[in-house]
Amino acid sequence: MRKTSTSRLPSIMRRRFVKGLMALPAAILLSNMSLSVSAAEVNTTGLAVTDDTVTVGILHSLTGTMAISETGAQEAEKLAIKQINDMGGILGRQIEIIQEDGASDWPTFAEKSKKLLVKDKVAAVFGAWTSASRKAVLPVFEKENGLLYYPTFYEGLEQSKNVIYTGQEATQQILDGLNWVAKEKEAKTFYLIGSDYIWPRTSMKIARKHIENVLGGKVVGEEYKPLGNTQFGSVINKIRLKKPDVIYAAVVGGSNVAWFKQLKAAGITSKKQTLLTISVTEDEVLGIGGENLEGFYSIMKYFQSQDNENNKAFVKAFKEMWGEDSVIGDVTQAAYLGPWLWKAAVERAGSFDVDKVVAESEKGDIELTTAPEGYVKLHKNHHLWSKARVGQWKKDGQATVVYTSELIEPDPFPAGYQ
Amino acid sequence: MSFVYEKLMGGKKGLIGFIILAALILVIFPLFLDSFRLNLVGKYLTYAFAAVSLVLLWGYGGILSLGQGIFFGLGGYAMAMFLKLEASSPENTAIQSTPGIPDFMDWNQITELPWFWEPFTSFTFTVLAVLIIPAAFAYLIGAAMFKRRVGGVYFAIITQVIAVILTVLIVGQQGLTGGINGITDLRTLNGWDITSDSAKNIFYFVNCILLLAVILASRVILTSKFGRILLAVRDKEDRVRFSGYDVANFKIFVFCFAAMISAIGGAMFTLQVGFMSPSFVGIVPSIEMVIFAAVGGRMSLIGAVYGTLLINFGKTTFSESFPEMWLFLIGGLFIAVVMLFPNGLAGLWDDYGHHITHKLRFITKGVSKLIPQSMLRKVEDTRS
Amino acid sequence: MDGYTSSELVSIFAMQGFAGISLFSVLLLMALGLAIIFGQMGVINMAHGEFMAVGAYTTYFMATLTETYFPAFMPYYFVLAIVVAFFVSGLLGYLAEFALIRHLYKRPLDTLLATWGLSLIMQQSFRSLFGAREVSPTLPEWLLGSYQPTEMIDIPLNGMFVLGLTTIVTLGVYYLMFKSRWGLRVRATTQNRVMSDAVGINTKKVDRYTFALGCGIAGIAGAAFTTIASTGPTTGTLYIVDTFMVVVFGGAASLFGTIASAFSIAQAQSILEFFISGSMAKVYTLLALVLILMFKPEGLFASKVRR
Amino acid sequence: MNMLTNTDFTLSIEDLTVSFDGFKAVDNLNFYLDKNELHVVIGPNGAGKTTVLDLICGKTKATSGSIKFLNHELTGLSEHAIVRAGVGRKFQTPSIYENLTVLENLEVSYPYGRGVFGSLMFKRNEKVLNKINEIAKEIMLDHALDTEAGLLSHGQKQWLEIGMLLIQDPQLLMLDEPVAGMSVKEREQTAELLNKISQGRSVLVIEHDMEFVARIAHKVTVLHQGKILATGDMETVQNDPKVIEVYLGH
Repeated sequence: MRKTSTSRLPSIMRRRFVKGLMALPAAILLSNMSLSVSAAEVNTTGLAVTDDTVTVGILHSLTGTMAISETGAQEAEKLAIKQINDMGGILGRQIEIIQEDGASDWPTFAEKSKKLLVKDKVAAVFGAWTSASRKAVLPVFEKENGLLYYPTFYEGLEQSKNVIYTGQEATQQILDGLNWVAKEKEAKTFYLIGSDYIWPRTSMKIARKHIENVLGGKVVGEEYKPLGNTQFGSVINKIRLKKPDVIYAAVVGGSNVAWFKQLKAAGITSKKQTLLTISVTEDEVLGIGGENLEGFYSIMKYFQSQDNENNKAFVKAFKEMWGEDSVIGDVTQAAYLGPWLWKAAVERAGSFDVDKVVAESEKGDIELTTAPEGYVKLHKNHHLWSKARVGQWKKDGQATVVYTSELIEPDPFPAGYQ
Repeated sequence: MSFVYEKLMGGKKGLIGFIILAALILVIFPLFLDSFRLNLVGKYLTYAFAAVSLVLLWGYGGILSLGQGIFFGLGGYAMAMFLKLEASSPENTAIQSTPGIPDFMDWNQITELPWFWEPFTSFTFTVLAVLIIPAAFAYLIGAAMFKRRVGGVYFAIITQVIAVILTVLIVGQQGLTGGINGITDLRTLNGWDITSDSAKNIFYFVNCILLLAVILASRVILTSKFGRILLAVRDKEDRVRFSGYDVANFKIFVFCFAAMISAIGGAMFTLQVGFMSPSFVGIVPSIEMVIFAAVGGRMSLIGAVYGTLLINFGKTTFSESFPEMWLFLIGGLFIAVVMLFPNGLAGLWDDYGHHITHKLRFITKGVSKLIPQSMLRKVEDTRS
Repeated sequence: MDGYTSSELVSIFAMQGFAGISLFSVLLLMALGLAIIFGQMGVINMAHGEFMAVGAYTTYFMATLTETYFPAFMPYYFVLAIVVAFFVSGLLGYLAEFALIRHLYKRPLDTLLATWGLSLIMQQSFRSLFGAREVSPTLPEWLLGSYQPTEMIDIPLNGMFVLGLTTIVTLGVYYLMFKSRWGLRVRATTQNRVMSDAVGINTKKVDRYTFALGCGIAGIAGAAFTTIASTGPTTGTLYIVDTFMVVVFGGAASLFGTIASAFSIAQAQSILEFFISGSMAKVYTLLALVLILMFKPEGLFASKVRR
Repeated sequence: MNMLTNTDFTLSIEDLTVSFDGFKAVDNLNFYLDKNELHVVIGPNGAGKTTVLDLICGKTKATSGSIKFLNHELTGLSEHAIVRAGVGRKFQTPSIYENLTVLENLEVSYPYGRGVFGSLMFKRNEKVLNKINEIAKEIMLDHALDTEAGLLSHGQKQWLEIGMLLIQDPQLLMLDEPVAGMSVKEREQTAELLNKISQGRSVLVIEHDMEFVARIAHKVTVLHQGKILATGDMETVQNDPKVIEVYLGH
């Protein structure tokens, strides 16, 4: 299905940014890009490529519980595709989008990804968000030899020929942030809390090993709450009893809001307590409310407030397309990279064939100098070299970047952390 | 012969309905659908097992279970455990810290295969487990509830809570169960590649035949004295009790049987889709199964299959074209079925169907005379 | 628990006690509306969670409105929002009763299915109106933070507010259902519809207002809930099972039962959570409830009735 | 007190009490029923008549006391076990399966194939059909075997329910207001039916209609506030001053 706008704000507010949509800059056609290569040459495997179009799929949840998180990602993907099209497309072809709704339901993700690959023959798919949805579509992509650009920071322990991971794997995100807090806040004791599923558990496992083996600190508590849980009273009391230097949190979804509201209500604020989270981006802040987060820290690779030219242009374009009120979080930015990385690989391969595109990607030297987060490079192992950043939240829902690491090599199977 | 005719087929009307269904799923779908759509239909038909089980349980027995997902899930998980162990051979998992165990266990620092996984290395055990574990679990629940005369609304709510408990347990114990991701990446069955198109086609037909067999078995039960007692229990439980029947035993039996049917569906799901996840165990899928049965007609075994197909086709089509409309539509449909057509599709068929069959017979006769065979084949080509 | 001073332990004990009470007031507030609808009317309202969400969204809407047009009114809007939430949810409940429920009083299991359909429609309406993202109203300052009676004890203000609100609503329901003339009519109608008709009670009107009242209280619960968690289109489904458990466990028709049941479930869960992980605490609590219900199917406080 | 433990009474109820939240619906009741006796229990509303039947057939559990049927203790047995022991009970409002035919109603009540697997294997053979026909004739419904029970008249429904009990050939038959809602003619036919079926078994009837009681009763017991007020033949009871007081005083 094709969708031009998403309804994520009350309709009273929506009217305002329809105007923005109209004012989109006219298409800038770079004629030198339109090489006249016939479809048969750039596509030997029967993908949906014509002489002037190429079709890709976008597969995110538009409905269900995950729609909240996945909205930004699919908006960013559409923005990138629009910008690429305005520049003349890829190999002279305009990108057309078929969007499917994963409906926050893993089997539906599998079904829809199969439809995109088998029926629509899309050249690439940008999508999936949760680990579970990625795990569900992975066998389909491997079986049908598709190509998936997956935007979320995730637990690692995976490397598929058919997936390019544009978010950070766990060690990239976690280790530098922990080093920073140990050094900067002289933290020795940590309390780990997360939602109960694979990503928080794996992240906590890595964090614990790093804290105990590298930093010489101590984990004084580790706790997992069911997804959707909204009662944190008892955990907060446990934390109070253990008095950790740092609360290290990976709570997701609706629970996240409850967790921070209740922390604040229990009088645990940044004045008394250091809190470092790996699950809060600007998107989440919108629901949690800046006042409940003020002074706490997030580790991400991207923050909307990052001060560089790439990012300023990106934020401006995003707001023009999706409204002045929209916010951009880490995953949204990572999703934005997907189409660009694909474009780079396809142009170097001179073909849309998945095998050729993957082969180019695996050379390990595709770089994006225009990424909003700064410079990124695609590693042989299908992940991105990227920096880790620590941001401190302000009341207005934006973060101040207080620390930026060096470029970190992605390592989905980290030795010593398994 | 008359036994077969009356008991299995339910007389002339039942026979016709059964033959139409069999022809539809065994002949027409495979002829007219490409392998992607056929595999989708195969997936839907696994839900039909649960819908058929609800016809027995709810339509005839008056026992509304909002926990058929429990049994669908148990059957599916049993099969998934077997397939996962096969997929986790030491060679395939050499990259792990402990090779030879499923990947999610390795991620959760489990270094040894848990005891309850051990027997699932045997295919025979797995097939038995698919049938017996859900039935035994249903027996436990049923014995505890029906002997204490928990029924109606309370039973519905308690089964729902059990579904929640099981979901939280599966999600929470991810080292043992694969957590919210479920058990994924299942590839072979006794060395046979189940992801290939030929395997999927074979599973499709196995699935159809099992479904038809389940419908026949259910008919045998419903046409026996057991079936009449079941109806009697639904309408006047006290009277049955005062006719000297231990009502609880009848309810337990039908609950166990329904659990077993649902579990077959779950196992077939795992085989055809290649994974199993807790999202089939919880409240939402369980209630959806009730929708399937209700739309098909809660008193019609065959209607349940049509209800399942209709809703799922609708869901797929609508979510491709108007995802926003889908929930409005399904919600509205649900209300309409309850308020206006309590007997669902089967009821509509009974009211208006005879005219249609009559006309249809006339038309097909005419059409087959008019159109040469080659043209029929052409129609088929353009479809795929 | 060595290594902790006794005053630390005392304050943790106090705060843990309050955590339990706070959970209790939340559960009770959620369950009160359902206790009326399910307990008194016998209607299984699966859309109860969505009526709560209506209350929460109303509060969010009021907050946005106030913030934009009357910023000076921010400290006070919340109280008004609760009242509006009550009437909006109540009005929707009134309409739902008129359109759906009244046709199904004789088929309780079918009310379950029809209201499930209703809940799907309501969820999609939320999504169309407010978007898929979870929202949170900006709360007035006086609801944020904690009250510190001693150096070490923090009592959450929002928890105290919900507790107070729950007390008021519970007393209101008690008065309305058991002390007022109207409550008498409700109880008469639920016990013997035909007879009530015969003695001149307008049973249709009673049904409609009772259902509306239950939904209205759900709306209040939803409004109160915004102080604790966020609101999304599917928020309602998160709470529906817990809510039903409270009502069923308490013995459907008994207000005192509902209170006792909310209290025991809340305390059990909150204490268990202190000692074991969250997921398993939930499993054990629910399992215990199911087991107890098997031995006492009519719930904790159902009165023996001569049938 | 246990003097009468072994008797030749069909039913002996001793010291039976049941209380609902402190309210004693049946209070220390002693009651005996002879073989082949047709005994009618009368009493004002709320006297506890139906509760006594509920207690005998196991629907309500006694607080204390004993109920013996042919010297077997019934308290503590489940309903179906009591039925299988030979006690049949008709409810106040006709309780039949309205969606089944008369034949199926009788067949479901036929006392074989009562277990789960028995019922799955049950065959509708000659013997079963003969018995059904016999009973149907007795209850005057032999012309309506294939009629759906819901379509019967009120009186016929009452008879059908009696037939469903008769097919089990119980030693004790308990009927709760068998002629309520019947026409005069149906009452006469029912009285005849009761007289016929009381041969060879004991029958316990609850009834309000005094005229009807007078026609059928061998013995009458008056129940008031859970206690026995008087027992004896119709005439004795009618002239009992306590009974007159209860009936007229209200």
